[in-house]
Amino acid sequence: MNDGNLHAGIPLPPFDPVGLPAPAALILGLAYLTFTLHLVAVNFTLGSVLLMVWARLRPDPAREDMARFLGTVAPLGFSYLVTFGIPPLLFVQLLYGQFFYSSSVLVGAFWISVIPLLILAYGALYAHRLTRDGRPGIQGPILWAALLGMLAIGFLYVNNLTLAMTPGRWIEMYAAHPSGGTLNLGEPTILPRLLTFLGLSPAMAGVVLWARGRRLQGATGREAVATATQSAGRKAVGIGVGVWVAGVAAWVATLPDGPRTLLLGGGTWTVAAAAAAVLVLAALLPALLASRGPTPAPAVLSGTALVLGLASLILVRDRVRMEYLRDFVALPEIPVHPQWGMLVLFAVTLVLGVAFTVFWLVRVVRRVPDGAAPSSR
Amino acid sequence: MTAKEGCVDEGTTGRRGFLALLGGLTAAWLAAAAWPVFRYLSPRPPPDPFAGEGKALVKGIAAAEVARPGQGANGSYGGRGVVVFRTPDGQLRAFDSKCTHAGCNVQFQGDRIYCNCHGGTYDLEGRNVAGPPPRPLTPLQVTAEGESLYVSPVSS
Amino acid sequence: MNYPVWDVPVLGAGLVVAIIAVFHVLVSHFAIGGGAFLFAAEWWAGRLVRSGRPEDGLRVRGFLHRYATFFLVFTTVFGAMTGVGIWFAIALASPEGTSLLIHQFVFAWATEWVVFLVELSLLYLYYYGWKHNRREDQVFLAGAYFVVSWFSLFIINGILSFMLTPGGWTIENRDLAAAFFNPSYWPSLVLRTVTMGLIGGIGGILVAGRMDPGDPLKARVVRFSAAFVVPAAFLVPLLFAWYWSTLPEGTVQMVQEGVAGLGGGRLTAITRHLVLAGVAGSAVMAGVLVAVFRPRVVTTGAAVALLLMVQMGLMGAEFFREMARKPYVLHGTLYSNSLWRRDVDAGPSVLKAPFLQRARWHPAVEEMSPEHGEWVFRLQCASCHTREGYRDIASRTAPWTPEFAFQWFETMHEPGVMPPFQGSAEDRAALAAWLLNLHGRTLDGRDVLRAAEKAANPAPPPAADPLLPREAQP
Amino acid sequence: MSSDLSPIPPEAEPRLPAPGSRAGRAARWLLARYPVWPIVEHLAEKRVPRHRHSAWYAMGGIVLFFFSVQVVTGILLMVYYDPGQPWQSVQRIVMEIPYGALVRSIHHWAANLMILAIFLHLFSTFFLKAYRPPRELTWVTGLVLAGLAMAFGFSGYLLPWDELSFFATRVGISEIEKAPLVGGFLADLVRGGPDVTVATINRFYPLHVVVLPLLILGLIGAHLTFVQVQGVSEPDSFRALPPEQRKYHKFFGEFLVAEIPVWLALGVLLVALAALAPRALDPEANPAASAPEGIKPEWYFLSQYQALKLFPGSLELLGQALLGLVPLAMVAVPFWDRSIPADARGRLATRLGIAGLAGLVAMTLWGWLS
Repeated sequence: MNDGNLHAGIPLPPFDPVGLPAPAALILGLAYLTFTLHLVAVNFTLGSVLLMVWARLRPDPAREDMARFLGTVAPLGFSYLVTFGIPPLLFVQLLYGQFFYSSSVLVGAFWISVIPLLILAYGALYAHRLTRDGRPGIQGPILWAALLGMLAIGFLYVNNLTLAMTPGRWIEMYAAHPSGGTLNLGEPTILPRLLTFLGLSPAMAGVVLWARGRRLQGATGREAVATATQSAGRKAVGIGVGVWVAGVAAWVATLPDGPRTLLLGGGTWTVAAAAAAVLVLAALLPALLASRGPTPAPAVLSGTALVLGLASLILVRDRVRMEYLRDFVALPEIPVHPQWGMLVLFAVTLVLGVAFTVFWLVRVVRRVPDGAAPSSR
Repeated sequence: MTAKEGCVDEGTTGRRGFLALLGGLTAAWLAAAAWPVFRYLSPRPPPDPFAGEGKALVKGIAAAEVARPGQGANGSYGGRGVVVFRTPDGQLRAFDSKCTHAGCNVQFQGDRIYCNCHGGTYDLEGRNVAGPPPRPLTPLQVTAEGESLYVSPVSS
Repeated sequence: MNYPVWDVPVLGAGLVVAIIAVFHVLVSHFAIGGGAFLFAAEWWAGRLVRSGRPEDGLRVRGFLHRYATFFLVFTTVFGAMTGVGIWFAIALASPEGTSLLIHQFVFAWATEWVVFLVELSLLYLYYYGWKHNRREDQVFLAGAYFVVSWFSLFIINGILSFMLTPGGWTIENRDLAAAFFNPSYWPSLVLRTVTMGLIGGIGGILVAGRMDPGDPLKARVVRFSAAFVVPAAFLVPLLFAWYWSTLPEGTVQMVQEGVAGLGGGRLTAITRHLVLAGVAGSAVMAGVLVAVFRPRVVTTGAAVALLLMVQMGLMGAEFFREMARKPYVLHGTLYSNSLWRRDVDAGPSVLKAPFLQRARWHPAVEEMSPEHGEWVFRLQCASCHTREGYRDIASRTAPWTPEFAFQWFETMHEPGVMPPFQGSAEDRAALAAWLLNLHGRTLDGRDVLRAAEKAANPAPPPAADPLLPREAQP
Repeated sequence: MSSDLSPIPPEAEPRLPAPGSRAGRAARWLLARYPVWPIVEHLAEKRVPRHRHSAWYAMGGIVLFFFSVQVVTGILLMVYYDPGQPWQSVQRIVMEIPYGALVRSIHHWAANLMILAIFLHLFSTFFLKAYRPPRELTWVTGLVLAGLAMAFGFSGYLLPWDELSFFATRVGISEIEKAPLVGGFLADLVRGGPDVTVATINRFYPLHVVVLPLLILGLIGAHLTFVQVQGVSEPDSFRALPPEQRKYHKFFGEFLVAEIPVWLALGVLLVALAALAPRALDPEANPAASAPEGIKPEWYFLSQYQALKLFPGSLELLGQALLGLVPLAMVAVPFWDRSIPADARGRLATRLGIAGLAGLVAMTLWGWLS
């Protein structure tokens, strides 16, 4: 099954001789969890940048406060989105390396440019933060650099990973561009797919703003800012959800028959897809109904719905990927040489590390006064 | 720097010591970095004249020149000097002609081997019998093959 | 063999990896050594306060905050991103090798990821908590950051050193412990650790360079930073000797021959990079000495020069480590061009089989046409050689004749710096034709075969000994 | 007993190391024999202005650093180079002598970086207008030094006697040959015959290792003495500042010390370049063989080479004449643009300089790409 020669004309490499260090299902699970966290961070950071751009359009004290807050947390969001991006990429190379490495080389010249783009976007976010008091003049361009950089990276990812799922295109592409100076533009699902991943970003940043706005109500003398922040956050949630739902619909529509029937055929996966939509839409309810109040509860509720919705969509996406690749690989048939010891070591480190970090996070945050943006001075 | 400096300071001695330490370490590192230059300049060992078939052709002396007793001549082998002669009793002998005193090339003078630089004198066995030379000459095994002579190290 | 080769013009995929990696090595070592520096400086500031000099303590912390800001941006933006960059680049340059490393070490990497996650969070808690945290918390956070980040080295070092000295590991036994704690693991771990201290100190001098010459604190900070260089100055030579003793003898031989001779300047690259590391080391020492001797004149320019010396020294050392693996990407198992050693051991049946049938990543080409040759070059040579760029093939083949080239592919692996040629006589002929056409010829494989047959004795004329690149060619 | 020892000047006493210390005794011993205190004082006074463009003051020192590298590596190469069998001896250097390839590559790279540094030094001096009175002679000696450096490059390029160097030299000398009347004679004089042969090496070698070094050392001495006597020039923007805002580095002890790490870094850079891009030795020169493809002069001759291409056939003489005017014009600048602060002429000179620099870069790139 993992012998490339089975597929005449498709130079699919064989599976790695070392085999899998743990059952595929387990690895798939880890990939799934970390990828969900990754996407949450992506959406939050991208959303923050979008909202900062919006806040610059017609600046007023409230918007400047929002931009200042988002500008402080965006670099942190970015560094976590990268960090949480690592394990899913690691695990996908473990399971689907035959496909991923091949497609990466085919678009190599563009794929490697993800790195300079990362540095550009991340550096821009820090530059934006460190120059905001000194040189406000260059803030706009810097912000746009960050935004375009992030969008370009998202596009390149979707481009490469859709190519990984369509080995039929490989050989012609390589023969024409052995230096990887080409992209998988013939793929109709790319833009819709990008929307399913990024559409929620205004909403993700929105709920955070909204929660902050509600916290601010406590702080005296900042009621105006608090109100503006809350309504901005709630609007952003609405917009995000709208864009996302449209994106998912377009994605399902552009899928090839196999995967599409899987999602529309009325089976388990139809339910899962529907559940994703319902959860995300549910995030609107608190945003529409919640009354003013100092507790961040409704925002938290809305945010949870968003995360769960996104999570279920990723589950669906994983299944769709298997459908794409059903002729080429069946994960359960890959030889497994388990490294239980290492797995335990990993799990223990994870638990201890997270516990330690959270302990100190709480300890530090407790000292930060309400409503103050975390700052370095 | 010490006095006007508003900061705590282990005092000049501490700094001097630190400077000395750093200086020493730096010197060591720079010396190490000069190693390639040393290797570049250090000469290759000269080739062994007997390399190959274990004997070296004598240049500048034909067998005929030392055919009769009492005849002798200076020549060279593998870039070094050699003195070849035939003793009164007709034996063909050869010595590395470098005098053991100051490195002039010695000369065969019938009954003795003589060095014109400082009058070092050797007998026909190559033993240093008079004058400054501290050691005997280096003897060589000489063989005639047709018109040409060959020398090889004396097997001892 | 199973994956497409990323054919990068002029640079070559390997140099793309190197360009990212060389920079990453500096920053990642700084990310750990700087942690030690932060901790030590926090402790220093605390000691000043306790010893009744609170104002000095505050000024040290003022410097420390400048250091921390530089440290945070530099290490998270450039360090972390270039780290991901290496991963991207090696996956493009050697998919097969990357895949093997990941399948063998995935949980080591996952664990390192946890370590990195914690390290990152601690840094943010330290930096963003600057205003509100208690000082003793700051000291602890800095110390914890250093310890945790050092463990990321502890892990990645296992994988790095494994590629050069796999020790008891084989593709069959998959022995993780043997692979991780391989022969060169401990020496390179300690070697890198002391180097980190050095780089952390250089960072201190760099930040001090921005202080006003009049500021009396400047001299103190420069000397405090310079102290971080001392351990490395003492230990690096000893540790390198230890590391050296663990290297494969093929490598040792390559370095010794590289002192002169073999290639007269091209195959000696590995030795030259070793020299570079040494020269850079002594230059750094001299520079630091100057800084300590006249701390007030340490300008940003001078400090940056110091940093560049370190960068170039690291470049020499890392190039050395990479070249030490020649011709393997994973020593003894996988060649740099993704040829598996076991396929070589399998003998002619595999090695001399028609190449393009084994390597499926090519369009249909006419047998022995120049295109055939170009695809052989791309799939077999292009992972290390460019046409006319870094390690270019054009100049190396300038004096070649058809029969000689055809013959040479048989023996190119014997000096031990290149993998054996894969493929049939037709493949060799096609490649030879394509190479010679780079020099204005118009041959195809058949011409080469004919020439080879005509040459009664195909032994290479000394006039064009392939082991001597063109420097040496008469 | 009487003695001709000169007394230590009183103003010197406080500035000298303590009389007890070893340094103190040495200093007094020397001063008693060589009463140079005024000079010492003058040098100690020497200072370098601190402003946006201060970095350019380092260029001169950098050129000097590269030059000293050339002296050292040059001597090392002479140990094994043999003008009698040039190519073979260079091959021996890169093939047999330990680290020979390294030494040769460093000599090659330092030569190129030195010329580059000279260009930077020259243009920064020009745009900072440091050539204006009283520094005309510093400028002129600088120009001559630049010319000598080029001569070093040209004469040294032939010595390995490989294909490239042979044809490059042939082409280079043929330019001389085109000069009217004396051209042919001069060319033969330089070549030691009607064509480039080993006889040419026997002329270039002493030129490269004896004649030019003597000349350049003398001129460097003069150039530096001028700078030391007159001090570093200050750009108009700096002079315009009120005195309290004009900040200075001491030249010795501060500026120079701060430059040491830069030299060290450049030294390491040379080794790095030698490691990454060693100088290749091409096949031995064969006067009968066809010139190798894409042969070009060294980059620092490219602009002239390309410029001459613009004057085909009979016009070539004109081109040479025009090119010949360039150095003359450069020599003339300080005698024409004299006023401080800069007046109309000064601004014009700057514009011409920018044009010249642009032309130089453009021509070089064009020549390099074509």
